Amino acid sequence: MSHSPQPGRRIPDRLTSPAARALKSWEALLAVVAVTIFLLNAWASPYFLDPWNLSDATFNFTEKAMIAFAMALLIVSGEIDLSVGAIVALASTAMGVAMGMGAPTPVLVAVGLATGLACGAFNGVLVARFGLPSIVVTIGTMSLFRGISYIVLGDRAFTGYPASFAWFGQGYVVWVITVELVIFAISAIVFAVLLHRTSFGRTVYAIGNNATAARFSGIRVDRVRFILFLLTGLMSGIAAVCLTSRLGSTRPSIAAGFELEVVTIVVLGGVSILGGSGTIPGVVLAAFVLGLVTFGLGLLNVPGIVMSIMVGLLLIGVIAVPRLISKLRT
Amino acid sequence: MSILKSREVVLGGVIVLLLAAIASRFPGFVAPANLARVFTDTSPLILLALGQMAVILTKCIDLSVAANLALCGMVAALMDGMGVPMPVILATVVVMGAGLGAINGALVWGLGIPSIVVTLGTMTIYRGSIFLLTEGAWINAHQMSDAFKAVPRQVIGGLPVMAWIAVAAIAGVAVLMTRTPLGRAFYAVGGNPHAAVYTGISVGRTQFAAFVLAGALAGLTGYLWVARYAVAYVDIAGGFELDVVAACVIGGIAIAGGAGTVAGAVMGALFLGIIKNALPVVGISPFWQMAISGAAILAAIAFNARRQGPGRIILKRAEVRT
Amino acid sequence: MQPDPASRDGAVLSLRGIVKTFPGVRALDGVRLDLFPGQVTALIGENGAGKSTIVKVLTGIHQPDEGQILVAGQPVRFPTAQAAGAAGVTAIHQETVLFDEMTVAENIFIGHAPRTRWGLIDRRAMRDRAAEILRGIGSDLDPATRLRDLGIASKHLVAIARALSVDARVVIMDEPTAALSHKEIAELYELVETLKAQGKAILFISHKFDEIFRIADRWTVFRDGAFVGEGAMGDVTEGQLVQMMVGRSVDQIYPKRPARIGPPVLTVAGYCHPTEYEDITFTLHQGEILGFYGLVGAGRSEVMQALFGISQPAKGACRIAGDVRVIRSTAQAVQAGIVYVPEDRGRQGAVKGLPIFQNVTLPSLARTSRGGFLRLAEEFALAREYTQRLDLRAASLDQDIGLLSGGNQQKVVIAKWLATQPRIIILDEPTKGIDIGSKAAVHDFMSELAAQGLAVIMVSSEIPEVLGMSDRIIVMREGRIAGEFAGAAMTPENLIRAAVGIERTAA
Amino acid sequence: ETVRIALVAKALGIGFFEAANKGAEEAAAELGDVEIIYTGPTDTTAEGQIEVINSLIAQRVDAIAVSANDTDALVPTLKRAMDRGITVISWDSGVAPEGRAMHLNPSSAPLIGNTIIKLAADHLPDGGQVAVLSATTTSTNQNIWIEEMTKVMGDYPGIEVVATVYGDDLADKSYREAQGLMQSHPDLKAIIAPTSVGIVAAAQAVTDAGKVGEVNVTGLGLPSEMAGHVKSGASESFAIWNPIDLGYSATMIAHALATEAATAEPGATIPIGRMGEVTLDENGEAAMADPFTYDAGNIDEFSSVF
Ligand SMILES: Nc1ncnc2c1ncn2[C@@H]1O[C@H](COP(=O)(O)OP(=O)(O)OP(=O)(O)O)[C@@H](O)[C@H]1O
Ligand SMILES: Nc1ncnc2c1ncn2[C@@H]1O[C@H](COP(=O)(O)OP(=O)(O)OP(=O)(O)O)[C@@H](O)[C@H]1O
Ligand SMILES: [Mg+2]
Ligand SMILES: [Mg+2]
Repeated sequence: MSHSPQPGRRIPDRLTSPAARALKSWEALLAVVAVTIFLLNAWASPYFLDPWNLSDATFNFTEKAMIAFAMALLIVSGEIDLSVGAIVALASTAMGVAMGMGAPTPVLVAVGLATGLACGAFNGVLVARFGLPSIVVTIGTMSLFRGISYIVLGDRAFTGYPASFAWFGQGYVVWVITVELVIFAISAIVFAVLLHRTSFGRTVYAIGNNATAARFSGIRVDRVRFILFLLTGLMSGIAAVCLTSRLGSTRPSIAAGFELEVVTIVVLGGVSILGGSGTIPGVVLAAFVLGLVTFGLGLLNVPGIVMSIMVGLLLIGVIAVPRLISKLRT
Repeated sequence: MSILKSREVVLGGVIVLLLAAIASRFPGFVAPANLARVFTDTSPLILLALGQMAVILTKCIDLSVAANLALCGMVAALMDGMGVPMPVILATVVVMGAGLGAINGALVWGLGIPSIVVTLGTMTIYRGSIFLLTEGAWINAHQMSDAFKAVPRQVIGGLPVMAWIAVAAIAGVAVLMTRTPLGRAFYAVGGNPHAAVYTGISVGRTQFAAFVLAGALAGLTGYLWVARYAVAYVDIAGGFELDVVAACVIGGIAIAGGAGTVAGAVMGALFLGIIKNALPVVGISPFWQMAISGAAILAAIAFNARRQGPGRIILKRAEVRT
Repeated sequence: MQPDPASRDGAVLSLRGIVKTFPGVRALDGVRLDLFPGQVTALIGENGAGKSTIVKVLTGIHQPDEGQILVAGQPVRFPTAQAAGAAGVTAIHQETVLFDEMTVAENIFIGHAPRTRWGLIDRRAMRDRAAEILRGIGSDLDPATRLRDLGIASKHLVAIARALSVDARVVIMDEPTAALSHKEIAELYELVETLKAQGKAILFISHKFDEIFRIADRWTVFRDGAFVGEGAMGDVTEGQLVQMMVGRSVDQIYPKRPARIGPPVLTVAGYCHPTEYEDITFTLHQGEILGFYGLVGAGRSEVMQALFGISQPAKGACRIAGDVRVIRSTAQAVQAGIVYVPEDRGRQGAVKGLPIFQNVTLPSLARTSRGGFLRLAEEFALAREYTQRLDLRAASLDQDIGLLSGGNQQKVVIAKWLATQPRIIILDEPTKGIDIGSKAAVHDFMSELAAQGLAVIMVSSEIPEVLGMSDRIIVMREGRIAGEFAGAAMTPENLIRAAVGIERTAA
Repeated sequence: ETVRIALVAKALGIGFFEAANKGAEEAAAELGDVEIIYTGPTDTTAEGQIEVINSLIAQRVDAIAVSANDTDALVPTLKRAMDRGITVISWDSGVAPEGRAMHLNPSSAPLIGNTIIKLAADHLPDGGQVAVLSATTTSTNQNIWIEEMTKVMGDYPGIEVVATVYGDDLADKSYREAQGLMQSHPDLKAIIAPTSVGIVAAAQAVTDAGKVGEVNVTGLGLPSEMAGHVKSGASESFAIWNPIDLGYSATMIAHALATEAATAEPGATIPIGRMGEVTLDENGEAAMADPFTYDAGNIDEFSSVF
């Protein structure tokens, strides 16, 4: 356009380089925390630095972390899904029913994933289509989904999954690398690429920061939200396959309290609970930090509830300390 | 006004219908004595819902109320074991509950950490503290003094003291919400935090006050709970925080803050209380209970969303019609 | 610049050497300001000059980093909004800051409600006094109405009533007429006169020179957060003020260039909506700027948002370049080549929290990405191209858009839409709250777009702007088209008569 | 070398398991050179127990004796423990056979099933309605006992079980369920709660409903927790085995198996110190002793012990 009266001054792209920014980031802080805890553990327990033990320790977080990746996207977009634990229970129950009808392993897996997707779609329709607030919708579906499991199962349990089904939760790919760890790693990469390298991911950030303006920018906000709920349902379905395979049985109380642990991982990973910011590498690191803390304390036979105090303190501390410091500085 | 009023009226209607349906299968359920029992049984939920309502009004959420309740209840039981007199115990639980609420409030106010994160953390910390206090041991009925167990059960005018405390709290919170500057500040801060600053209301301090109120009510309820069920251990009222939030949601307290009434919160709690109490009575398998309350929550929010009136109207013709 | 005198004689309120910095911005750089009883002081400056910031300092919302506030010569501090209120400073802020869920009366009195003997809020006294204040400003709003049931203009009246509900010595009005209709603006001017007569000191912030010259007694100009000058209104011309504001002279404000009007690109036929508008029918041509005039609340935004797929009409059809389509979502609108620069920049335009370049590329992601994967270099290139054309002022393209001043945010929003290379661009109050320099840039750009063959719809509530920029003007009133004017029929009288209705004579 | 035996409770803090721990320590002292690691999750979930067991495997303890929260869910983890050379037994609440070397029942299930119904029937000479207040729907042993009880109902004509409800081993839920039972069955004569949490809550509910003397609460409970209710008359009598003995026996067996002093196979006999010996049946299960009944006559003697 030739006419512009002044060419306008040139605005630089960036003032701080991405590398400098990364160094000061939350992820860097988490990485330091993770390494510190790793060293502390190695120092405190002679059993810690054993590959098999470390491998066993990953079971403490792999399933929750798989869900946490999808949840991270959901929370970045300004929504939340508190029904994930219940979705796991319902998906597991559905697999149990399918097994009762003699379904082979591939069908079982398909049923688990399909149930997860269906639950995600149900949440997604209520939130995206009918515009209901996700926190209350999923508090409702959390009771509904698990309630259905209770109706189906009552005081019974499904057991006797086929031997080949055990592979997902108990199998090893090579040496100490478990199948679950591989699924965890693949989903970490997929979700990191999805959030940070695709235009879909960009729209997730835009929606999280200002959903109205995103809609006014030609983004199909409701569709993105729906997809995010679907993804969360799908990941819950995958987690259900892993957990059911690992436990070898289904009870309606399976995965109780998962939702809060998943949210804890996501928040510790630096995702703003208010939406709009956060990264997948942060979530991966947070999963490791939590896994290391619980495993390290477990080796010292610290009761679980004392660990959860530590996790609570860690959650508040890691978020509060930087704020406190910057507050004291001013 | 009319829209909001009718929301409570409709919820009241639903509760009456529910009672009628139960009565058709089991008339004894609506006998005054039994209704009084249901109300008493729902009192802890009502007390916590009143506090949670204040918190939700200010755009926050308190997931730590049940843990706060359990910790204060345990402390009350321990104090009773040491022979501390009842008035001191009562004062302590209220102050301690308020103090625990104040910790939440201070983190939200002072450091601006979102309430869901703060209370997710303090929820595990408070509950874990009970374990640290007792190493997980239970305190059972036989270890509690009779005076300690008697207070909530004492019947005055047909209702136990526990129920009267709930009635008093409903009245107190209702006056607080509608007739005091603090009560209006709860609504203002949740309705438009930005505007609240411009009107000289401190958002953080108001949220702090809401957490303190919720904490104090939780502390008091902690004592009542422990004394009524005559047992104290780490896990009491586990997961109760979600029932409390559900009661608020069913009662039409807007989760985004700024809207909702005391009547709504109380009826939301009663709705859940009636369902919980009625299921075993009418002979529906207890396994259905969870699914039913989930469906009720979904129905309630769908209903509340539908009740939102039309926004602005430009056409004169349309204005006349509505 | 003369050294700051301690406090001017007779000033009720003086500011001296006020500095306020935000991360990355020095919003106020040692400014001064004096307000005198019974006088209206106009505060003038470009977008981002720091006008609203000084209001926030005066009302206890921001604390200055340096400098003094003097009330009647005595230094004071306003740690909270309440403290400022107690010292007799009250303000109508730029954004309406009220509570939708509360009643009109509660909104007026929140924070200082009358109490009963028991210390409880006296609701009856509150209602009565609210009604009284509202009557005083010529409004018959019912104090018991819930605020969310009111239109934007009525809300603004409530904000004004709120400012008057405290016994203030200093009344600040930050662009009070931006959201008001013609009639209400006239009433506001009367109110300002009354307040003046009561001996109150008034600080009046506006970008509209006609009203500044009409009601102000004194002027103060800021530029880039610094004090430039002050004086009596009678001693200055519009040109001088503009010169001081922008640091250069701006000669032509409406640079409308003749453009070749081509074939119709958009035909809207019989759009109806149950509550918002009815029977909207018009045609838009290539290369044309079609003005939409009306009083605020006439429903123009609703119609435009229906065209953009935000909402759907109950009846009616539109034809874009020959194809009949129903636009069901904004994504479809963008695909069809229709874009919309919204009126409410903060809520609908800028995605605060995302950097400038990401705001610009948001609707063009399909173009800057490959196979769904982002390409940052392309994004920066696109963003740079369009922001430079609009003469954006920013530290870097990676800066959060939320840190920009209103006018610069608007430029980013416009850049975002231009980057999609649309066929039809709808600009809803594109220069609302924009300073005169940026305004010229926006107008210039509009004309250039039309010259290039774009079809432009411009919604505006400013008569000089619609008259100066449009080839044709449609006037809306209460959800209907009240008239269409072209050529010689485009006169202020005709527009106003159509906008307010035939039964009224022009205001 | 010290033999490290992990005693895994259903959850920490439950009086019953704390008492079992006392017994385990007693056995350790008797054996010498044994270290007891008493641990467990903080709530009664299978997932919590799995995490605990994982960390025990990592510490390479010599034996794990677990009272399971879930018969089946622990199996894969316990199998892995056995693969790594750890002796695994279950006690009190069992795991499926493939997940352990043997299971020590506190008593035999048929005996317990018979005892709990007999406790109710003894005080109902004319018969009447009784109801069961159980723990969680997934509790292995409660389910088996109730099943066994159902089998022998024919021996108690006139006694009718009108409902089975679940208090989830939560005091408040059990309390509410007990209230509900009395509401929906006004002629209820007894509540059988084969769980130490449920029996206390039910006794409290009966007391609060003013139905002491009308509704008798019985089942399995701890003397220390039930003393007050026996005295008030809310509970005529109840039964339990001695948890101290149970912990003691479990430790003795775990030690014997870990040191290969004995092998777990059907028909094998394993000595358990002062408790004598147990014999494994074809399912690899053994019963320790008969349940013991407590009433007003002997409650004071035991309420200070456990
Ligand atoms: N809260 C804030 N954080 C960071 N920067 C801010 C904040 N508020 C204002 N600024 C910056 O301070 C400068 C002055 O802004 P201010 O709102 O006072 O301008 P203004 O003169 O009122 O402009 P307008 O005419 O557009 O309303 C701008 O550069 C703006 O970006
Ligand atoms: N009562 C209200 N509640 C919520 N938003 C409102 C309300 N009134 C107006 N708005 C919004 O404020 C903005 C300005 O509204 P306005 O009164 O100008 O109506 P409008 O439809 O934009 O009419 P016009 O564009 O003809 O002035 C619009 O975006 C509108 O959606
Ligand atoms: Mg401004
Ligand atoms: Mg408009």
